[in-house]
Amino acid sequence: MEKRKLVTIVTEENIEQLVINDVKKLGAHGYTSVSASGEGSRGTRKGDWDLNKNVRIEIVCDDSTAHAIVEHLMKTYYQDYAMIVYLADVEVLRPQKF
Amino acid sequence: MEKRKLVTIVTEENIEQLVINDVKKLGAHGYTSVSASGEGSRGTRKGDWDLNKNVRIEIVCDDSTAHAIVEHLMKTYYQDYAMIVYLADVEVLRPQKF
Amino acid sequence: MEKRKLVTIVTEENIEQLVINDVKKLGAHGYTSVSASGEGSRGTRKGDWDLNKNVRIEIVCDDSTAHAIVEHLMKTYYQDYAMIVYLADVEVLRPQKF
Amino acid sequence: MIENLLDPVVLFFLAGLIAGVLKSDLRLPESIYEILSIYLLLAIGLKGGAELHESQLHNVISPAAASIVLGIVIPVIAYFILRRLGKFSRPDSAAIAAHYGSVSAVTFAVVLSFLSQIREPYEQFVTVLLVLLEMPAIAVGIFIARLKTTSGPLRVGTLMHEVFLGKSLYLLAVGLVVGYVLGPHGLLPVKIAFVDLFRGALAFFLLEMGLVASNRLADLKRVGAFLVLFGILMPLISSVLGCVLGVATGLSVGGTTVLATLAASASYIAAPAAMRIAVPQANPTLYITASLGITFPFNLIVGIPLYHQMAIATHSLLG
Amino acid sequence: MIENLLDPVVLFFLAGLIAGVLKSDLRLPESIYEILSIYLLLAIGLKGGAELHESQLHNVISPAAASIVLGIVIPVIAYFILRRLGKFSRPDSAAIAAHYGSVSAVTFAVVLSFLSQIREPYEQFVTVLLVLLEMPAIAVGIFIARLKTTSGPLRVGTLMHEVFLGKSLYLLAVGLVVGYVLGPHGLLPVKIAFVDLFRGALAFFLLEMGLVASNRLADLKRVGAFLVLFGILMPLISSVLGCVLGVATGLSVGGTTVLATLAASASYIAAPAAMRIAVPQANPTLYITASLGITFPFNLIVGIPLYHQMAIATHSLLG
Amino acid sequence: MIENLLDPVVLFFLAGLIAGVLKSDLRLPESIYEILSIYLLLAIGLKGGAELHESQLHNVISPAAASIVLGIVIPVIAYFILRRLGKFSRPDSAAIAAHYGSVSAVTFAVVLSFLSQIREPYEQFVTVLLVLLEMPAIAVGIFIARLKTTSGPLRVGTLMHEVFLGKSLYLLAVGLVVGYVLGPHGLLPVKIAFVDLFRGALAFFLLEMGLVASNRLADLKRVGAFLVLFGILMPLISSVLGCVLGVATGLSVGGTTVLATLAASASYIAAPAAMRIAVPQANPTLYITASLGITFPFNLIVGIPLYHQMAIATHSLLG
Ligand SMILES: Nc1ncnc2c1ncn2[C@@H]1O[C@H](COP(=O)(O)O)[C@@H](O)[C@H]1O
Ligand SMILES: Nc1ncnc2c1ncn2[C@@H]1O[C@H](COP(=O)(O)O)[C@@H](O)[C@H]1O
Ligand SMILES: Nc1ncnc2c1ncn2[C@@H]1O[C@H](COP(=O)(O)O)[C@@H](O)[C@H]1O
Ligand code: NA
Ligand code: NA
Ligand code: NA
Repeated sequence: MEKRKLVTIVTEENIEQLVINDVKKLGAHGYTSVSASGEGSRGTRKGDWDLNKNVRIEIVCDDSTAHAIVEHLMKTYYQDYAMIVYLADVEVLRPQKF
Repeated sequence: MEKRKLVTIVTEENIEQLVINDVKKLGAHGYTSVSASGEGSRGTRKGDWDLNKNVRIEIVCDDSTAHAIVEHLMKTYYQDYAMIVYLADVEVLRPQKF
Repeated sequence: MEKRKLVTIVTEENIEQLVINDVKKLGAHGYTSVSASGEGSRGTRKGDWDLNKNVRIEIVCDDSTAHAIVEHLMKTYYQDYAMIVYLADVEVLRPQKF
Repeated sequence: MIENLLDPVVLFFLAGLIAGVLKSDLRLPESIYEILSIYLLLAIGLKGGAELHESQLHNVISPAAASIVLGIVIPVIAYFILRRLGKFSRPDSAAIAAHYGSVSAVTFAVVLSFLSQIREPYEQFVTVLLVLLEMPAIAVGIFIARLKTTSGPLRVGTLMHEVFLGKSLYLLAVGLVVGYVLGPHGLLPVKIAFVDLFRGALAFFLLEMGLVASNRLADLKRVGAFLVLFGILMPLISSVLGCVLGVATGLSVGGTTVLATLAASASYIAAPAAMRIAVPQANPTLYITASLGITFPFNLIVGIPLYHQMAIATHSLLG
Repeated sequence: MIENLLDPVVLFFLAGLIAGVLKSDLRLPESIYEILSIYLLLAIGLKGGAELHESQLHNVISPAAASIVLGIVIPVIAYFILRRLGKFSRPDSAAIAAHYGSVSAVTFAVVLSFLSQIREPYEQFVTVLLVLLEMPAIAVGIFIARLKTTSGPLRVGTLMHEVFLGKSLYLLAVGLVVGYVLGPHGLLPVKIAFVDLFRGALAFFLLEMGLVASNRLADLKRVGAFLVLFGILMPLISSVLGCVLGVATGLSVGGTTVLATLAASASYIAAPAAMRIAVPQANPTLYITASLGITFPFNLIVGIPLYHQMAIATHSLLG
Repeated sequence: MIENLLDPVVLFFLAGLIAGVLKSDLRLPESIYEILSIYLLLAIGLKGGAELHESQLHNVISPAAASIVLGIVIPVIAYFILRRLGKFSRPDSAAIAAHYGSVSAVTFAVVLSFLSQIREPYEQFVTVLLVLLEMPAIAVGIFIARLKTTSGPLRVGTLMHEVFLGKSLYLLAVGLVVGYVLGPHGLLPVKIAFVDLFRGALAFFLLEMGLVASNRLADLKRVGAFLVLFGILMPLISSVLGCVLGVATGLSVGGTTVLATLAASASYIAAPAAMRIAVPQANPTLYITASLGITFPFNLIVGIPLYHQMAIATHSLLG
């Protein structure tokens, strides 16, 4: 099995589409997204109304794409939006997919 | 803490039960599943109608079970169904559980 | 990028608030939670009624906090509640956040 | 019993039960279960409050007292049966007992639907009895469970919330107050939504409950024959007490049927939520299977018409 | 066609379709889609069952037979068109064919709404035809698909569940039985919820269906011109068969319109679920885009009033 | 104000607010919030459209013009108060201002419910004013915010979607058009679902809104005393303008009350969604707490009856 990076993004659901478009532009071949709630430096986001929802987006990609995504998100969204991003190592079969 | 493998499967919700049955047969002691949406080689799956939903299934198990699961899923479902599988290393307490 | 620990907890939704309070007391700066279903030693939890729901809670934190959380949860909830906990290594930017 | 089975509400429950047993892929989204149970609790409260608005409250006092007695006596009886005969652990016995002392609002709604179906009148304040019966048994159960066991500090705060501010009691109370304040006239603007629509929503909810109950059946073996038997006999015992106290406190045949049904019904919202927090050592599979898998279907299908007959009999005996 | 477009139900569908095309951020939560489709299937069944309660069943026999014939003939015709002219693979052809032989309950609901709108009476047993038409085509499709291909053991168990216990057939059947057992009078308690509210809920659901259908349009290029054409011509062919058999089996103009619409409609619940399991090699994008993206809107907007005209014509010719 | 508090709709809001403050475990699933808000917007539009169908449109012109003026003037006033007196940053001031210039459809629904409760007639075209008021303030807010700041390219596309195709405006428009095209008669088939059921659904929604609002209260300290004060005084200022322009443009007491309430209400669907995208530097906690946590409850409980009194007074002065 080959090594890839797993990029996990937790952010505001209202910018989900913007983030996904950016991620695809940066070379990701896919993503998986799940609706979430949570708490962080920007307070509690319990999803009880429209702007208060989180989404958890996961991207399996190669190392360089992963770092490109992290850097882009940092400079584009971190300052103004609730967001965290972290990376992990994963193994995949069919590496060409990612 | 002891090392285990985390198998993550993202696939079509309509085959969730089939996949789970197979996974249990292969020796997993449990699983956690979350409904998801996403995009990949088989197009966008936004969950806006029955066959268009994804599910994200997570299994903590030992190394051999993990590889058995990956191989089985590859040959049984990859060709016909929207599916990705990836492995990661995790640490657990109470290893006997997994 | 700096290394952090990712603590993943899957447990009964009815104790979500208790667990989150404990986790925050132990020094976590945030969490992300997603509703889930699953199966384990305490049977199938399909979320078809109030007490039968699972929640998947994720915490990015430093090593010591991570282990403090795991130990605390083990001794406080493992015996009486459906729960699993596992750790993984992740990389983050803005480490001060976590 | 035939009248009962010809209530759409009961037929929908059977349809759900069968779908579950036949493993149909029929699933109702979680949220519908929550929404409908919230709606039903509110609607039950509103209807009750509006009726209360028009009834002489002094008549409610002795039946109310009787309800509280039931709420304390039933769990005690249940506890000793489970502990002595059933050989269940103290926490398990106490937790299960709490469920049988408390009540099921949906069973309450079905008995009212049954009575209106067969045109049997009942006192307008019965919803007050429902509210009064929910609480005490839960307190009793927790008390017994914690008598000797020491399972860390009781999270009293959390617990009080679970009980008093638990959604079931809170919504019933809100409905009751709003209904009482506004009265039937003031409620007109929301009548269609909360009154006329009620039985349809109840039927839909029971389709879901049938599915849920059927999933519990899988655990029947796990919980053992004794508990299965208990799930059928305990309601019968409770309903006898309910009948006697109902007649003794001057309730009509209809009102007595309601009190007997309340006594016989087992909680599946408030009690489980409270027990899981207050008596964590108790195995939830036991109380849920008994309450939701056995007693709930039994009351809906067999119990309610039976309790009605019992109420008639008790009246001709003692009345 | 104007009467049709003046049906709120159709206008809501257009509103959803436009919202999707204009990429409005309008989204309905998944659960509402599931809840409404469950509600609609139940309500359709209940209404049909209650009407059945009052109709002479011997009249249903020949139209019923005709329906089953349609359910077998249509998928066979569709298969050969797709395989021979469309050059689609065997599994793809068979899977798509199954969808066009089966039916769409919502399209059925819209044609009834249309007929009542224009005060055209129809036989009270039409819902039976809906139920009879759902199944056979799916079996035919699977049979054809598996004739030569060998895609591992057919999970017959799973499959039978998908079909017979699939939610759409199960809910229609439950409604039909409950409605038949209780009759119009017995259903009174749930009439507001399941009858009076029906068209509003249908309108709301069609808003959502408009959104769903619009999302399918994105795949039109992918599926190719032939399939787009097929999605419009196949319903016309089927509706002709429906009209002829309707008149031949003594259905009124209204009843004939219903049978023609059923024949023309393509399944988007039962068939996809069954095909995905039974014919995994078939590309779901093809059958979903055709059924949901092309045929469904076509029938709602253009088809139904057209089939009504055809029914009138056929009657004056053969009737 | 008592009549107002005796509206079930308002009582349900209080019940939700209290549940939240007491930290009851009452939660409504997300989806119900979305479904109900979609339903309410559609229903408001439909009702308005059907009424429009029957009203002389020339009367609407001057009140319509007045609404647009309000939609531009109010945010400008609000902006200067926040920026000069409140010392808020330009983006924060502009974003908050946009919310107060725009409107809350639910507050609009409650004022109509209040007026019908007290039998105060109002012009049939008021829903047009609601639609006209939603937009302009949002444009003004964005314009001000971006005057000097340079926060990267304004995603105009995204933004225009957010605003014009944002669900609130889109659904109101759809309802309005469908209602206008079909008229009261054409809407009969969906009347029960969208008209008769409306106030019940509104009550249920306000239970949820009470919970949501109560969660915002936690942030009151964070936003500071000035904003809290602003959340109460700004609606009063706006309502005065609304009253004056209402009377000046020949609206009845009822119509004037509606315009005043619209002016006083703050958006919590369209504006937040648009601001979050167009003015990301603005802190959402500020505008949400003000709009949802302060102004919304204030208008529901105190504002509406007050604005009615003001409308009467203004009429006797200027009328
Ligand atoms: N330490 C953490 N662990 C897990 N999730 C977090 C953590 N911090 C923040 N989050 C998630 O990221 C979202 C945005 O974070 P923030 O920008 O810090 O408010 C929060 O609402 C949480 O869902
Ligand atoms: N690179 C990726 N990263 C994360 N999730 C993915 C990725 N590719 C595919 N997926 C998920 O797996 C599902 C099936 O993938 P596919 O079979 O490629 O269509 C998609 O709908 C996504 O939810
Ligand atoms: N081996 C496993 N892999 C993934 N999730 C698990 C596993 N075992 C248990 N779980 C999850 O943890 C919950 C509680 O586990 P348990 O206490 O073993 O019943 C289950 O309902 C599952 O959601
Ligand atoms: Na009881
Ligand atoms: Na067909
Ligand atoms: Na305003």
